[in-house]
Amino acid sequence: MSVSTEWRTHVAGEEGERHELERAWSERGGIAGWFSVTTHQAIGKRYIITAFIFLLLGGIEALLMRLQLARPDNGVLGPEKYNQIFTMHGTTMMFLFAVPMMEGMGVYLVPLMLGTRNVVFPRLNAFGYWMYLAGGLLLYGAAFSNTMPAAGWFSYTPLSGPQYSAGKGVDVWAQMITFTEISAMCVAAELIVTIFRLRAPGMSLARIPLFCWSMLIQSFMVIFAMPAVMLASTVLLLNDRTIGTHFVNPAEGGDPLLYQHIFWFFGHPEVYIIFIPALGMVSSLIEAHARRGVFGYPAVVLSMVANGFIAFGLWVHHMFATGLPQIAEAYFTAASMMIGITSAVQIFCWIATLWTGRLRLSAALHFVFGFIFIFVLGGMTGIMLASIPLDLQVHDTFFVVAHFHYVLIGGALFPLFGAFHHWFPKFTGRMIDERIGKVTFWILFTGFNLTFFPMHVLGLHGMARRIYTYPAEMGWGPANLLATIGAFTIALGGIIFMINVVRSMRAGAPASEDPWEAGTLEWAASSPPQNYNFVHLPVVGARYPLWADAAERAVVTGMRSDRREVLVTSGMEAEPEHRLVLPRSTPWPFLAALGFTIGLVGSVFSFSWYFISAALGAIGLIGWFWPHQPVEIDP
Amino acid sequence: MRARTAALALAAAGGCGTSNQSALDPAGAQSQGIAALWWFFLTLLGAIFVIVMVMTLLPLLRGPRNAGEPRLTRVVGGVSVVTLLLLFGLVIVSVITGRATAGNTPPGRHLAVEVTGNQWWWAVRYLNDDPSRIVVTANEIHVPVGTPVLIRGLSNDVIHSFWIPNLQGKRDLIPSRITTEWFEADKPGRYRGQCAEFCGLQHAHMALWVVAEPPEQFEAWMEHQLQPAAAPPDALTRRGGEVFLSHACVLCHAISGTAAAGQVGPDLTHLASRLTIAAGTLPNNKGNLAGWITDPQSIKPGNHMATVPLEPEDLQALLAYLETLR
Amino acid sequence: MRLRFLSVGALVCASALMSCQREKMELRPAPAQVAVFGEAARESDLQPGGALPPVTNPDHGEANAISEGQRLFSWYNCTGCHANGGGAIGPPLITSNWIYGGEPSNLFDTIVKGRPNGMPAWGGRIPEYQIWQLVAYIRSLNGLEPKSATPERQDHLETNPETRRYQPGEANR
Amino acid sequence: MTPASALDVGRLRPYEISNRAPLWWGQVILCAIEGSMFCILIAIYFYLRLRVDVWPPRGARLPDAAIASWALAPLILSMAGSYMASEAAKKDSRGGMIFGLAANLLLAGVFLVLRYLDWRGLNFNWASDAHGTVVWTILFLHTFDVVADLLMTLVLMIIIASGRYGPKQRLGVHVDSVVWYFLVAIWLPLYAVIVWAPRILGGGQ
Repeated sequence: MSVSTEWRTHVAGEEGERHELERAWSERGGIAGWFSVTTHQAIGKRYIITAFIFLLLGGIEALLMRLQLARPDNGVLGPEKYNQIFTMHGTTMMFLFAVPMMEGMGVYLVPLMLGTRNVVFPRLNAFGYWMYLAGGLLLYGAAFSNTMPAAGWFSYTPLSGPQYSAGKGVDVWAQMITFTEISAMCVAAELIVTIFRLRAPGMSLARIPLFCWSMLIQSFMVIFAMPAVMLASTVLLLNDRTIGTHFVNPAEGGDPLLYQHIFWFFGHPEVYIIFIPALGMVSSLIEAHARRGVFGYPAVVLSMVANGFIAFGLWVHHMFATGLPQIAEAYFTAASMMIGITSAVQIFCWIATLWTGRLRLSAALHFVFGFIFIFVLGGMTGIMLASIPLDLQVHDTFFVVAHFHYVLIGGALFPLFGAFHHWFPKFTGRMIDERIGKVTFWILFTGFNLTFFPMHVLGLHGMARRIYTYPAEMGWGPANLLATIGAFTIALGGIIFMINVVRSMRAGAPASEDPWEAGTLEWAASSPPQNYNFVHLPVVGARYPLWADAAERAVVTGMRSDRREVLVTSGMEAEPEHRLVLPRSTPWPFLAALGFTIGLVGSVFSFSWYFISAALGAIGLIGWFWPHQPVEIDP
Repeated sequence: MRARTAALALAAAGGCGTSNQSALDPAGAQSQGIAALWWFFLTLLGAIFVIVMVMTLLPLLRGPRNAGEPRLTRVVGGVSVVTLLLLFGLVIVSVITGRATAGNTPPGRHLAVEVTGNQWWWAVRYLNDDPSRIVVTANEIHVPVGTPVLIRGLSNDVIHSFWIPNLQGKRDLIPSRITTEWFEADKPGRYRGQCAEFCGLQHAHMALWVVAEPPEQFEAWMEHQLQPAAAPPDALTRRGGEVFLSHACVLCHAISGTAAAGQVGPDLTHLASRLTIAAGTLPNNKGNLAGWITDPQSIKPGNHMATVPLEPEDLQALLAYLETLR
Repeated sequence: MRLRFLSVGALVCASALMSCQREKMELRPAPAQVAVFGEAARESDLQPGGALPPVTNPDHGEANAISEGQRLFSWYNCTGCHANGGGAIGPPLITSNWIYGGEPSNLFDTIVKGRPNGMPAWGGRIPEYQIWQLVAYIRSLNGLEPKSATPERQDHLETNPETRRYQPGEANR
Repeated sequence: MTPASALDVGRLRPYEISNRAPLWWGQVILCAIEGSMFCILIAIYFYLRLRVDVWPPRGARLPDAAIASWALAPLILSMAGSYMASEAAKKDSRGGMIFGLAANLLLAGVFLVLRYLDWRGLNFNWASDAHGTVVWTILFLHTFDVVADLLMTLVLMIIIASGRYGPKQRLGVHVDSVVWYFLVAIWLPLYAVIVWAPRILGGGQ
């Protein structure tokens, strides 16, 4: 009997409360019920599954590109298809996979880790998911009807402007950003408030799990970065294209570089928005599989916070080749290298943890080691890119392609795969096959390095990025062939992973509540968790409550279990303040999202649809906020 | 394709040096400085990477260490401070190299060349205070060895990026702006460059060659480029000239000394003296030229050269004429 | 069950969308369209009885063709006489009052054969597919092409008189 | 069996109408999102300003300083209505809430009329030039937000007036006031930028 079970069994009358909770938190069945779900586990799973499907789509696009580049003067894809596909690949991976996947993990895990029952704004949570799904369907719906953007994932003007990108592809791209950013901002707002206000009593700031810290920092970054990309894509680019504004038209006083500044003011933090949650996952994984708390918790938290701040001061290093004043260049070089410090401190803390911990060489820990290898290497090339003279040589070449795949795949995808193996028992109630998991790791690790390491060399030898073909005499053929073989190796790893997931979901060993004997609260809930997570909300007296003495544990009593109630605690010390009744499941978030979607899809064609969007959305919001009977809230 | 490879290899071998379009094979002071910086960064960061990896993997080989937290704190803190100092050093080295290799104008006497990016070719003008001594060419820049060359970058449509890795880092060519950079070739040779900023369909086929020559040879080239096109010597080439002027060619291309003054496509006055056609896409020979004129869209799909049907005799005459444009 | 329902639905949607080819992009013109007309050839070919048979523009509603036409409009120096559609030496092309008709076939004919008082005949010079692109672009200036295929502005000075109710350079109040 | 240590929260209130309510926090975060958007817009304004010598282009008529300045009066006063409504919400005074919200709506309406007059006087639009583009964008986005919030306020007032309201709706009134303070506060720098910046930093006039 694991210790965590005791947490839930020492209150009298528990069976009755459990029945009440089950009734209060149950979701309606049927199609209508499916559109009304607002529990964080369901929404989180939807995010994760949807984002995974987009990962597969983006992966297929990557394979197509690698096929085309496998040998010189290849004819698998023509220039227009190749340009469309690399645009779709970048866009899908950044906006439809990486960010939503991290949001999904946050939505699923944060309430569990904090010891509460749901996120604080469950309807907003559902609304955010539907907007994200609508954005993804818009992009791929347009793509399947032959309207694909082809201006790259950052759509530089004037190439993406009205004169050089005919058709609606770029408009669809720009409006898809709006959808996914609305979704990201919804999640950010609800996670910030959840982390500040719904923590279990006693979970002071210094006891917040590192993954929750990372989601908190990421959410703040979303709040300050995402408005920039909405301005860049929806206002600068889309309005220039659909109503003829002049933001980027130099003949009327605009400037194409303005778009770059605004885009990268978002675009650089975006990278950290993707990998800061991954850093949090790495911390969680190391804690559980090294069986000790992360060494230097305050240093790790402060490094992540510093990362978040510095990330907003680096955007110009994407624009060194545009020719800026030298003093600005020196500043941005220094700032870009400083991000190396904050990342290094975290790496050092993890290494110290690994040194002093009792390692369990699980599949998840394999991915952590893979992460450190790849991410540190990507960090080294990042330092090279911060140096302006080196950047001017390797900018926009395959060296950069290699670099950002090292930091993004290494920094986000490897931790994510580790996280899947680690939290799989919590998500599904069954253990994932560890042996196959390790095989998956080795195949992915080998395939990854095979694909992307040669690209460093290619870039230094002059292979510019985004070229659909290259002449044989450039001598780039062998390295490209190697990269293509590597890409298919990665695909093989992905297939094995999916087989493992399906097999383990069907026939894996049933998981206990805390199979890894980890210390954070998500492992105190059953596997998979009930909709209400905990029968009695825990009271926390330590950073790793499940590792603390049983004597220190306590639970919250006096909550109503016949309605969806959570406990609001103070922001700093997490002292109980008041109770909060969360709304029941409702289809209104879906309907509101549908209203906005109709209007926003129309706005790709005509500005006036914004007003229709607002009107339809307003109807949805009024329905959402209309008072339910009874309006009074009993104590 | 094989013929093309062989031809380019020949072209390269015929020159004084070969180019593999590499930042690690510097042929000028600027690229040399950058390459040195690269090797310095690579050595230092590579060593750090190896140390970090060894430290990471060590716990797998031996059991858990029971280091006290204070000691661990001292070690981690110390290593972090060392990292900070190292990065600070790298910033300084990098800024010093940046000052030495970049800068907007070269010191002293220099050759000024205006490069204008177009979808998907490079217009080149050698600037001169005397308008009659301005040389106009395309997709090929000849420079004298040992003289600084100032590149004045413009763009006619979207953002392009001028990049000759063997000589210097890249500089974007931005519509409505003038960007500059300069380099100095130390070794005679032919250096390939390529557009480095995604610029649309044929971004892949937007290359150019820099031919660095001894000064005398460069002067001779310059004088030759200043001449208008030679008059067609025989009946066939005369007919070719008429074909050129009576078809769509003349709408876009200029040949100085004739009525052709189109400004939309590359200047063809000395077409036959260039190494390549279609912005570095094909070696310049009669067969390739014939293929390019007949069906440009299958060679470089999406480019803006019109597909103009020509009678076979007209085509032969036109090719013969273009071959005279030395 | 639900999974099957969803995946079947997704497949149906995807295939429905795939059959809808919104935007055409043919980088290589069809061989039939690269012909160059002499004036006479055009006369005998399409105008047996003097009246023009209805000809539809193969590039009607094609965003990429309109964009290409826009490029050609300035490259072939149509702007020299017609400015950016407002007209100067030549008549304005943003008009409802076409001298020689505004149907695609009329415009095609005008470009191929030229017109008195200065409009040159382009038929012998430029291939048919480019003429159709020009026709599509000229018609887009008048809103005769679908809005979704017409760019709202170009990267040059604003030409739409509706957008600015003052003359640039006029003294401020 | 009672737990060794249980934290009984049964006596805590099941709702909260103050700045400690999570909804209030959420609303502040949405305001932060809007605020960073407007800050970047101001940055865009000055970026475009610095690209040219004369701003706005000669001939373009600036928003009328007198109307725009007078319009500030009802706008700032309307915050008092908001404040009254939010205080009344805390005390559960139905009349106070209705009065406050109505005052808010009325004064904001006056402000919108003045803005309409000012806006109508512009002799350029979003497609005239870069100045027109950025001024129209600022005006449009702010007006859009104002109108959206006023509609929300109107709906709230109808709900309160109907009497079918509870603590959630009272919290709504309280939180609505935050949005309104924000929209008023953010207008002050935007007003300074589009009305006064060109007059002070215009150049070449």
